Order: sequence, then C-alpha cells, then structure tokens
Amino acid sequence: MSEANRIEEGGTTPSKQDTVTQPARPRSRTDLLRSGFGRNLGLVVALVLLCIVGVATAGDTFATGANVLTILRLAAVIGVVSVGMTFVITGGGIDLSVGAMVALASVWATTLATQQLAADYHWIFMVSTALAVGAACGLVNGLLVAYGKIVPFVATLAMLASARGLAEIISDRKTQIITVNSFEDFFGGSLIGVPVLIWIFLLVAAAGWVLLNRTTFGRRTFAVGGNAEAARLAGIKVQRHTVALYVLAGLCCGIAAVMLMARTTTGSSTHGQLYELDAIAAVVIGGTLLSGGRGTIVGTVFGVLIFTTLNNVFTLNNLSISAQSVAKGAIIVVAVLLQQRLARRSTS
Amino acid sequence: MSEANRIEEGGTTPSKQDTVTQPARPRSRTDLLRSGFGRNLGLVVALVLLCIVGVATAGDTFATGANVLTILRLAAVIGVVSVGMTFVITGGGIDLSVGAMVALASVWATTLATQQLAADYHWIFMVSTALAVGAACGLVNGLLVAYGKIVPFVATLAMLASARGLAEIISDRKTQIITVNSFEDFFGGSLIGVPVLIWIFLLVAAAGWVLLNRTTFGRRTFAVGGNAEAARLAGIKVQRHTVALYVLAGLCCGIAAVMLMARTTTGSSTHGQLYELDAIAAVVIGGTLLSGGRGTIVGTVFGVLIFTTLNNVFTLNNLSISAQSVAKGAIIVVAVLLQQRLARRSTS
Amino acid sequence: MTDLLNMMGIVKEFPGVRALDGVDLDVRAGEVHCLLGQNGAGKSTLIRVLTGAHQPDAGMIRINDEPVQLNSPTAAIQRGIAAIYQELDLVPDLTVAENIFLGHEPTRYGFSRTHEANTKARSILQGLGHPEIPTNRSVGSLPAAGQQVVSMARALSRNARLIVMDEPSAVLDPEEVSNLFRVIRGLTESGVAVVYISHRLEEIREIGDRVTVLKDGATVATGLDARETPTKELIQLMTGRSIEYVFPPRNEMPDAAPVVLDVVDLSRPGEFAGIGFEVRAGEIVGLAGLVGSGRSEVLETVYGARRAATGFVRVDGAVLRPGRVQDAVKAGVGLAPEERKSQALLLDEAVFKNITVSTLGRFASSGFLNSRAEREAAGKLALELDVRPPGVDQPVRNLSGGNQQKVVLARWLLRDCRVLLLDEPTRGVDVGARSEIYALIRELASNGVAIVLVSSEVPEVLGLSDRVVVLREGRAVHTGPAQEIDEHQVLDLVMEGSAG
Amino acid sequence: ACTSNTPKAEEDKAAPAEQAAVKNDEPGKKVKIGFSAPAADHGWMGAITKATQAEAKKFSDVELIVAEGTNDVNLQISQVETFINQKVDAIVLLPFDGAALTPVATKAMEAGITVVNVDREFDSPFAARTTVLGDNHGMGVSAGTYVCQQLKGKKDAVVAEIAGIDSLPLTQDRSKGFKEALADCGLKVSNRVAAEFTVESGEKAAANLLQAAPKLDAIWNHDDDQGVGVMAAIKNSGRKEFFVVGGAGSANVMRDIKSGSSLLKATVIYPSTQGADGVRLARLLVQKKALGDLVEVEVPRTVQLYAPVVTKDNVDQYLPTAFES
Ligand SMILES: Nc1ncnc2c1ncn2[C@@H]1O[C@H](COP(=O)(O)OP(=O)(O)OP(=O)(O)O)[C@@H](O)[C@H]1O
Ligand SMILES: Nc1ncnc2c1ncn2[C@@H]1O[C@H](COP(=O)(O)OP(=O)(O)OP(=O)(O)O)[C@@H](O)[C@H]1O
Ligand SMILES: [Mg+2]
Ligand SMILES: [Mg+2]
Repeated sequence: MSEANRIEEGGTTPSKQDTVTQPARPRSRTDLLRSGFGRNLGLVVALVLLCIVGVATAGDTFATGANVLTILRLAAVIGVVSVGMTFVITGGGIDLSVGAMVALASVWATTLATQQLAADYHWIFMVSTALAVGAACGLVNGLLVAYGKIVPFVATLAMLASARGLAEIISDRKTQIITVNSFEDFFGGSLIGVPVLIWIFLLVAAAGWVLLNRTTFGRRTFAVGGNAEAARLAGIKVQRHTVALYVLAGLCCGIAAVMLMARTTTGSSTHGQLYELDAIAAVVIGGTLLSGGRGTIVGTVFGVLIFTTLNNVFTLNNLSISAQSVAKGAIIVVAVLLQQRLARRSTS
Repeated sequence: MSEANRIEEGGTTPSKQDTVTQPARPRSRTDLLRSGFGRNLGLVVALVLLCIVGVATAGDTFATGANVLTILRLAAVIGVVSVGMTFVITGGGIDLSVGAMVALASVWATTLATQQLAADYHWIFMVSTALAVGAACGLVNGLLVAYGKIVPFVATLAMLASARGLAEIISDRKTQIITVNSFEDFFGGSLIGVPVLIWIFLLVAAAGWVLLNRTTFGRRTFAVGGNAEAARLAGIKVQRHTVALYVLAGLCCGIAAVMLMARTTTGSSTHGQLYELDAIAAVVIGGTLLSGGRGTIVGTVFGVLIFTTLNNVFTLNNLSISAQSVAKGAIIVVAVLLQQRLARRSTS
Repeated sequence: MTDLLNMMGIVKEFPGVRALDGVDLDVRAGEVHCLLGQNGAGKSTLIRVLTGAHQPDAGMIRINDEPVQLNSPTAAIQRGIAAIYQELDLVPDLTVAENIFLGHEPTRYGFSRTHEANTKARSILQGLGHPEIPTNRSVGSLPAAGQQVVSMARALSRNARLIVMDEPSAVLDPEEVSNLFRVIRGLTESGVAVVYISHRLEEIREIGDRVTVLKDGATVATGLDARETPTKELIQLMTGRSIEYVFPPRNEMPDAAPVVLDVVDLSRPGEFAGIGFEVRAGEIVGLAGLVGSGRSEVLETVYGARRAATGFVRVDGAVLRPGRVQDAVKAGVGLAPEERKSQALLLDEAVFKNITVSTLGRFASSGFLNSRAEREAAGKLALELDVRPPGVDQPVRNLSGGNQQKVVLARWLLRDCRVLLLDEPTRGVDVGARSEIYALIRELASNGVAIVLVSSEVPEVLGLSDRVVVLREGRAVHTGPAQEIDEHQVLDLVMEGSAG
Repeated sequence: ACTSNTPKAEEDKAAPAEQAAVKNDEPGKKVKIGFSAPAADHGWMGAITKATQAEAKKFSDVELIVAEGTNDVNLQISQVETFINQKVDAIVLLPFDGAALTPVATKAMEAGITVVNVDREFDSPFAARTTVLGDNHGMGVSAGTYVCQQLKGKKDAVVAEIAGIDSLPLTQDRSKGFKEALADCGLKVSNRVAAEFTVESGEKAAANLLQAAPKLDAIWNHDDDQGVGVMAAIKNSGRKEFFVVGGAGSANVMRDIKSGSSLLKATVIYPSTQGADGVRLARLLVQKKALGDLVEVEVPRTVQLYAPVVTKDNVDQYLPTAFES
C-alpha cells in the first residue's frame, strides 16, 4: 500500500472498509456541523413544524402574506442585532450590552438637535448618528476586552449599565418622537412590496454571511475564537481583530436602533430591553458555539425566525402569557433535541 | 552524580538562585491567582475603597451596625444564589434559570395548601417544599444538559421561561401572602444579634467553600469544568456530576426562595427578576472563570458584597438614578482593572 | 559559511522559574541544526523566543548579522522564521487549507480566494507527500498525524528562510519520519535552515548536521557534529550522567499467572474488527501498527471510553459493561491516553491534583480530602519520575511537554491498577526519563499488573513487551511472543500484511 | 377638592386663593423624605419619578432622597432599610409589589417614620399612614364604558385589549374593570395581548394583534407610552376601521386627541403625579399640617385618584398636567 493511500483514508479507517463507509458519511460530523447543513436541517424542520402548527391552529390568518411580513418585520430588528452577536460569539466573546447600545443609539439619533439637522438637510444625519454611537460603544467594549483584558461578560455588563444610564440622562427618560417625515417615509416604506426594514435585515444577514464565510476577516474570526493562541502565532493581530468584532456588533446595534426608530417612530431609553438574552438565544439555538470558533449566520437567522414565529403563533392563538412561557421553554428543548437527532442521523 | 543530587538541582532553576528568589515569589502567578489570594486582594481593595467612599460621603449612617446589617441582608439572598451559580460555572456550565426557580419555589411554598400544612404542623413543610421545587428544577436542568446534551445556556433559558410561566399559572399572577406566623418569626428573627437570613448566607457560603475546596466533590467539579473529556477518562462520572451541580444550584435557589419569602412575607411569580445576571456578574467579578475549571466561593462572596455595598452607597448619596447606572458601569470596569493590576503586582 | 541566525545570552524568566538562563544558538543557512536537551531544558521556550511568541528578558538575536527585535509572531514571520510548535497550533474548526494559510490568506479585496487557497494547499501537501489530505476538511477531524502534516505545510507555506520543528516526529511512524526527512533535505538544499528538536537520537544522527545541547536553560555544548559525536557523550551532556539506553531485562512469566484482562472479539465498525487478546498478570502485551491502524481505538474501547459494537472485555473474569469508563476504573483498569492535553490533563490544575484525580477516594474520608496526603503521595511519584521542576503545586500548563506526559503516567501509577493501558507512554519524553519509565513499566509488571502498551516506536514495543499483537487496518495480523519477531518483520507486517 | 375630577397638582394651581393651601405651602420644619420606586423601564414610571423630584424641588423645606429604581423586591426592601438607617422623616414608597414591601414598610412605621404608600397598595393598614392610589379598576371601567358608548348598538363589535405587564396586579385590575364594563353592554374582549409598557413592546404586541384580528372595532391600550408603539404599528398596517382608547394620559396622546385626526379618540387618565402627591402629603404629615380644603384636621388615610376619560371635548382641561413621556 502506498503512502498516499494510507493517509487519504485519513487516520484509522482501513481502505476497504473506508470505501464502504465513505458514502454513508462523506464528511465527519464536525465538518457537517460547520457546513451548517446538518444543523440547519434540524432548524428548518423545527421552523416548518411551527408553521404547520400555525396553519393548523390559525390557518386563515397565519398563512397570509401580511402575516408573513409581520413575522419578518418583527424578526428584522433582533435579527440584525443577532448577526452582530454571531460575530462576537464566534470570535470567542459575548456582548451583553446590545440592548443598551440600541437604546442609546436610538436616543442620541432622536435628540432635538439631530432631528433638527435631519429635518434641515437629510435623514442621513440621524442614521449616521445612530451608527456612530453604536460603533463607538462597540469600540469601548472592544478596547476593554482586548487591551484592558477584562472578561467580555463583565466589560459588556458594565457597558450595559452605563449606556442605558446615559440614554436615560440624554433623553431625560422621555420617549422622543420622531418628527422628520422623510425618515419615516423612507424606513416605513416598501420596496417591491417588501418593507424596507426587511430589506435591511436581508442585506445585513447577507453581508454578514459573506463577511463570515468568504473573507479573510471571517476566517480570522473563526481562528481567534477557536484558538486565540494559534491565531496569534500565525501572525494575526488578535487584539485588533477582537476590537473590530465588538465594533461590528455595535454597528449592528446602531442599524437596529434605526430600524426600531422607524418601527416605533420614537427613540427611547427603554428600547431594546433584554435584547442581549434574545440575541444570544437565537445565536446559540442557531448552532453557534457559545465558546467560540464555530458560528453560522444562516443558523442565527433561523434561530431568530423560530422565536418570532413562535410568538406570532402564540398571539394568533390568543394563548395566555404564562402558558406561552411554559410552552416556549418546552418548545426550545424539543427543537434542540430534534436538531441534534437530525444532525446525528444525517451523519451516521 | 547521584540520582538525588540531580533532582535537587532539578528543573531549570539552579538551587542557589532558588533560595534567593523563593521568598520574593513563593508561587507562580497563575498559582497565586488560583489560590485566590492575589485575585481576592484586588476584590478586598475594591470593597475597602467602596467603604471609604461610603464613610466619606455618608459616614454617620454608612458605618453604623444597622447599615452593615442592611447590606448583608441584601447580599444574603443573591449571595446564596451566587454560591450555587459558582458551582455550576466552575463545572463548565451556566444557569440562567436561577431567578425563575426562586420565583417558582417561592410560589409553590406559599400556596394555600402548603401554608395550611405549615400552619397545622410546622413551617418546615414550606421550607422543604421550596427546597424540593428548587432541586427538582435543577434536576431537570441537569438532565437536559448532561443527558439531553443541550448546551447549558439554552437548556436553562428554556427552564427560565417555563418555570416563570408555571409560577404565574400556580399563583394566578397574584402575590401570595404568608400567614404562617411561626415561619415569619423564625426567619425574620435574629440569633446573637445577627439576623437569621445572614446566618443562612454565612452557612451556605461556608458549606459551599468547604464543598468546593475540601471535598472530592469539589475537586471533581474543577476537573469536569476544566476538561470534561479528561475527567471522563480519569473515571469521573461526568454526566452524573453535572446533574449534581445543577441540582445544587437549584437547591440554593430553593434556599434563596425561603429567604426572600421571609424578607417579603410573600411568594410571587415576579420574585427574583434578573437574578441570573446579578449572580453571574458577582461570580465572574469574583474571579470564577466563565469557561469553567476555576472557581472561588470567597471571590463570589466578595463580588456580591461589592455590588450590594455599591447599591447602598448610591442610595445613601442620593445620586441621580441614571447617573447611578453610568457610575456602576464605570466602577465595575475600574474594580476589575484594579484587581488585575494588584494581582499582577503581587506576583512580580 | 556565515551564520543565518545568532542567539546570544537569551534569558527568559517565568514567575518562579528561569526557563532560559543565557542560551546561545548559531544556525547556518542550509543546515539542519539539532537541539537536544532533557524535558524542561528550555528547548520549546527558546523556540518561542525565536518566533516572537515570548519576549526574552535579556539577550540578543541577530539575523544575517543584523540585530533584530522579534516582539511579535508577525515580526518573526516577516524575517522568514516559521515554526511547527510542539503543541499543535491549529484551529480545529477551520479547514486544512484555511489553517495552512492562516494569517496570509490568498485574497482579493479582502475576500478569501478559497479555490486558490485549496490549489496552493494541495500543491504544498503534495510536496510533503500527502496529496490525499482533503484540503477542505476541517482539521479537527484529522488524526494526529494528519494534523502534524498540516502544521508542517503551514510552516512551508511561508517560504521561510528558517524553519523550526519542535518534536515533529512524536506522532509520526517510521515511514512518515523518513518522508519528513526527505522534505527537510529538499529544504536545506535550497538554502533553508532547519532547527530540529527531537528526543530520538537515531533521528538526530540521520538528519542532523550540527547539535546544540541545552541543560537547565543554558547551552552546555554547541556545534557538535551530529553524526560523529558519540551517543554517550550527548547523553552525558544532556543529563549530566551516563545512562544505559537499553531495555531492562524481561521478567520470568510464571506459567500459572492468571489472565487478568480478556478481550474477546471486539469491534467497532469503521475502526477495527475482531480484536481479541488476553493479558496475564505480570505480562506486557504490545500493540504494534502504523498510525491510524486503530490501536488507540482498541485501547479506548477496552477502557469503555468508546462503546464496542460487538465483543466484550473481561477483567478478572468479570465482564465490563460496554461504554462505561467508571466500571473499568472500578475494576482496576487505567488508561494513559494518547493526546495528553485534550484527553488527560487538567491544564490549569496543580500537578498533584492531576496525579490524584483518579485516586481521590484514597485521600478522602467521608468525602473530605486530605490534601497534605495528596501532595505527599504525588510528590513522591513526581520525584520518582523526575518531573521538573519538582514542585507539585504549579499548574501542569507550565510544565514542558515531556514532563506533562510523566504527570499522566504518575496518575495511574498511583492507582495500583490491575490493568494498565498505555498509549504512547514515552511520547516526548527524554532519554533519561525514558529509561526510567521503561524500568517502571517492567517493575509494575513484575508486581503483577497486566499491561497493554501502544507505541509508534517498534523497538520500544519489541523491547518491552512479552507478546506483541500487530494491527493493520483495524485487524490483528499477527500475535506472538515479542522475542520471536524483529523490527523488520513487524514493519513488513504492518505494511504488507504478510508475515515475513 | 380631593374628590374632584382634577388631579391634585392642578388643583393646587387652580385654587391659589385657598387660605389653607397657602399656609401649607409656607416653609416649615425641614423634612427629609426617602423615595423608592420600581425601575423606570417605561414612560409612566419615569414620569412618576420626575414629577416627584420636581414637586420636592418646589419646597425649600423638603430634602428628597431618591433610590435607584428596581424590580427586585429584595433590593427595594434594602433601600427602605437604608432610609430607616438614615433616619429620614418620611418615606414615599411606590412598591414593585405591595405585599412584598409590607413588612419593611411596617418596620419603618414602627421606627416612627411616616410612610406614604403610592399606587400599589400594601396589604396591611399598619404599613402606611396614608395611601395614594390610582384607580386601576376604575380605569378599566371608564375605558369600557367609553367603548360601549361609541359602539352603541353594534352587537357583534370586535373589541381588542392591549394590556401592560401582565404579571402586575394593576394590569389585572384594569382588565377586570374593562371586561365588566363591556359586559354591561353585551360586548366582550375578543383579542387580548400584553405588552410591557414600553414603546417597543407595544409595537410588537400590536403588530401581532393586528394580524390575529383581521377586523376590529375598538382597541383599548392600557398605557400611552406603549401606545406610541401601538399607534406606529397601526400606522404601519394602514388600517383605519377602528378607534383606539389609551390609558394613563400622556401629553403626546392628548395632543393627538386634540388634533382629532388620529385613530386615538380618548384616553383614560392614570395620574403620574401620585408620587408628587405622596411627597406633598408626607411633608404635611411630618409638619403636622392638615390638608387644605378639608375640614378634617388629619390627612386622610386613603386618597384615591379619579380615572376620567379624556376626549376631544375636554382635552384642554387635562393637557397642562399630562406627563411628557
Ligand atoms: N473528530 C473526528 N471525526 C471523525 N473521525 C475522527 C475524528 N478524530 C479522529 N477520527 C478518526 O479516528 C482515528 C484516529 O486516528 P489515530 O491516528 O488516533 O489512530 P490510531 O490507530 O489510534 O493511531 P495510533 O495507533 O498511532 O495511536 C482515525 O480513523 C480518524 O479518521
Ligand atoms: N508559561 C510558563 N510559565 C511558567 N513556566 C514555564 C512556562 N512555559 C515553560 N515553563 C517552564 O520552562 C521550562 C522549560 O520548558 P520547555 O517547554 O522549554 O522545555 P522543553 O525543553 O521544550 O521540554 P520538552 O522536551 O519536555 O518539551 C520548564 O521548566 C517549564 O516548566
Ligand atoms: Mg518542548
Ligand atoms: Mg492513536
């Protein structure tokens, strides 16, 4: 047997056996997980099951185009936040401050001064304020984590408290109503029948996917999250990269703030409450490893859709909030178990 | 050269140098960190600084015995939860459901039926109900994580939703008032001038410390959290141990529920809101690694005390509420940076 | 010939340890420069200083007579220094190609050019003699040997002038090693310098040009001729004493010795099939085979870490429940696994805690631990095995690779096992400690322990075992007394499957 | 005057000539008041604290200590304990959960501190000297009655309800009152969703609700701050076949009502000045003054504020005291 053969069958499996077992499992399990297919299969099934329940229990309303758009619109804001969160978690971090950053960005972008500027010139001033505030908060997070060496959980927890407090101070705890019509018109509008908000979500998700899976930046994110020391030894500037990841998450929060402003026509320090939990839940359910090194944007999008569809189905069925909670817990568990089963089956 | 000699000169450091450098740095840095001393030094300093600020700004009330007891009573409930959380995190997990478990246990232990039983026989029925409910929830968490192989974050998130929903259903969202006087008398009372609640906290913390640092259970917890595969191959029953850790956390939540019941004379589905964040923050600030394998009960207790003292100082000083949030974030960051500096200095 | 690299008076201190205490190293272009030294002598640390991963506390580094500051891995990479680290520095979830080009990915406008990366990776792997490793497979799913190849490919991908290899042969079998040497020769011919670290003196003889010997963090000899310097002298330099590098004599096996471990018809589809052997008290059975032949899997299945599809394992006549490690441990079986970092060590725990983790019950009364007793017991073993530095309170992470391996062994030595399964027990262990481990294994056997030994070094298997089982592609192709077979026959067996 | 429809703050301005009131406003003995309320996670709660602070500033003899808002009863208890340690003269307490704060409030009373209970009631008469309450049940009744009036004759009308935080007793009281009033005219709540008093949650709940109910005649939304989100969602859906009744009575909403162009036709007031009233009463109690306009020499045990319906017709009367959220 030649050298070549021996390794091709990679590792321990003898060649004869291999040719037998090969087709059954073309890739190893880990590989499959990464490709996202096996894992996403479970998510798809979970989502489809949810939809079936939706159709069965509230068919007339659930399956309408308007309702689908409602679900997507609801998914859009938290979806954008979750995309940013996917990057941070894949890179081995966590960001608890997303909700607070959304609040701060929304407040800052709707102050009288900013609105005046937007009214006088263009709504782009509001948007860029929100993005800048988000990115700046993210930058602080990133610096604290990468250079201050504060564990991400604590650093972003501190940001959570500070950003929300700052938002309250700036807004004086008032809900700031947006009076710039051009802003509302643009973001409240539709494009080819699909609301602008949904377009933004799609765009962010697509850009996130490309960035994570098709660029050097994405590869390095996996490396930093999977084995920071190896990444450092390979000459990657781990600290700088970490900062970039948090800035990215902050930027996503800025975008989400703009979307939320459009949805609610307000900026408020109460926006984005508990987004951190929602986003992390969506990311983790989607199959991104909480410990870093493995992440999937597609999974995250599915995670977000599952949660929003769940809420929608519950509401359509007029379920009591308490029963919703209990059911939600049970459904999460079942969905994850199902995923695992499917992922396992599809590989063995 | 004899065998013995060879070893004496051992390692890389010649023996003569060793005797010189030895006293200056008796252990390596990591060791010092691990032993908890260097790290705790930072925490002690942070706490002392806080106290100095407290005395300076509100000396007449801050330094009184009554105020110290107030701080400790506040720390007691979340402290007990945090001790349980320390075990779970050290063992490589996380428990988001602690607050919900506290709520559910408090509600279940104050239902009419339980209170009747307690009134007729002994308050021990209420206490054991709370502990049993907590432990049972913990058991479910543990089984889902260890045998269902659901990532802890998701499994306990599901429990968070379900347990709170269940608490709402059982209590019909009403606050249940405790009418069993013997219960109130015992837990509301004092022993040698110190409130029973504080005794319980001390007891739980001490027991937790012994369990984590002086028993095989604790040693295995570190092993499971540090490297689960290695622990398994070393013959540790990793799954069973994991279950035990979650049960322990649940049990602590049961105890915390009893304490909260005593403090509020109520059971309610709204009890324990956001305890998960508070507890995790205290544990992490205390120096327990979020990724498992390293944990310190003393650090956790300090973490809890820092947060509660901070609250107390804020209340005494009548800071604007929003400013409190901002300051809180800043103080967390400064405290952690300070810790790190001190830990570094004390070793080099 | 001018020196490509001069390192002078390098000092590196870790808290409490002076790992390097004035090391000198000169490397010429186009040579294979071997670094020798005991476990913990400072070889890996020196390498990490050279690659910018550690900052030296004192000393000077010159490249082409030009003083340089290597204050980050990037700086070293830019100066043409690449390394294969002792502890594999791969990202398990990235693909082979992505790992190879990590840090210098082929890109266009920031987008990774996966196709180009794959093509380039394939050609590098081809050059290494492994065109068959799929470049789009995640590295985590490759066996250790495959990962080592990827690590090598990564070093080559940088077009470096100086490549450092820290124990690259530890997980490779003989044929792989000769393949590696072919690659190294190709490199040196084109003027690349190679710094080669290994504990196997035969390899040094075969590939090396010059040798530098480290002892206790200092250079004790440099510029020695790799081929001519007598082994005795090298060992004397490294250890400060002379060691007979031979296997201790076999024990007489009493015929009446009872069968302790009985493995019957064990199989796991895709890994191995129909494996059966028995080990009597006091007997050492060696499993020989190429990397990937399924030896580790057999051991892990016997131990219950993997669940057998068919067959069963008996210890002292009692059948172990399949897939239950606890049962095996309770029955007195111990496993020193192959991957010490991921499978055996609690890296952040103190040495003594790592040693006692499987024996906790012994140091506990009603659950409470007596850590003084623990330290004493662990300390005694650490002394016996010459773990350096000798303190048992430091975290295992700070130990050198070989010393970590000793800690793993100590764990099971402490446990008075009935059956000991040793998977590559001497991987990365230096000559001195190696002969001590051999003696120890023998001594254990003479105390009645049944031992199963897996090693990629055929002489080791043959020299230590009473009987050998030769595995090929997951099947036993030969079973017989070790004395009746020699190295060539074993190699023939594992390659061809026909008894020579 | 206290039983009149006007909120207290306005009453004071409306009746400046009242002798007693003027005398009451004169600076007296220094009063140190501690104030604690739930987390300002929604506009009304934020307004409560702001109004309270503003009211305290008006009096040179009042020192107000404000504790961080919290939804953790454990923390709120400790804040009250801290006030006791500080030996404040009075505590104005808007408890997160009335029953849960009862023991510590009782303790404060026993320590000789005047406790004024606001909005969410204690379960013991010994826990507070005076209680200032909104009328949650009455709010529901007012809203229901208004809806009935507007939908007169329409027997198959579809009425929806967007509640606030569902686990609060006050939400349940409001819903109960609403249900009862609707039942009186033969209607029922066909769809009920709950939000969290925030703009964002209101938008979310309303968006889902509008899907669940393809045709609606009326919506009662418990809270005007979440109402901003509700109206945004309605605007987004482009639907116009129903009218909306608000709750709490924010200035924004009143302006909307005044404009007449909004689907929002009315709101039911739930005064956000309760804390401010609490501060005033606490001051009077500590200074041992009586309530102006009352013959009674003691401040009453309970002051329940009225929940009037604000429509386009009477909005001008309420707009000045409405809270900016
Ligand atoms: N993550 C994984 N996913 C799928 N298969 C894997 C994974 N890791 C290892 N394997 C397979 O398990 C085997 C491990 O190979 P390894 O080199 O350890 O074999 P071995 O026979 O035990 O070698 P040795 O006898 O030298 O210890 C190979 O067949 C490899 O393909
Ligand atoms: N990060 C660290 N902290 C503290 N001590 C360390 C650290 N890294 C290495 N050491 C110590 O430095 C010394 C040299 O270790 P090094 O890894 O260089 O040895 P080595 O020669 O490569 O040994 P081996 O042959 O076993 O790989 C050892 O005593 C080790 O314990
Ligand atoms: Mg080494
Ligand atoms: Mg192997």
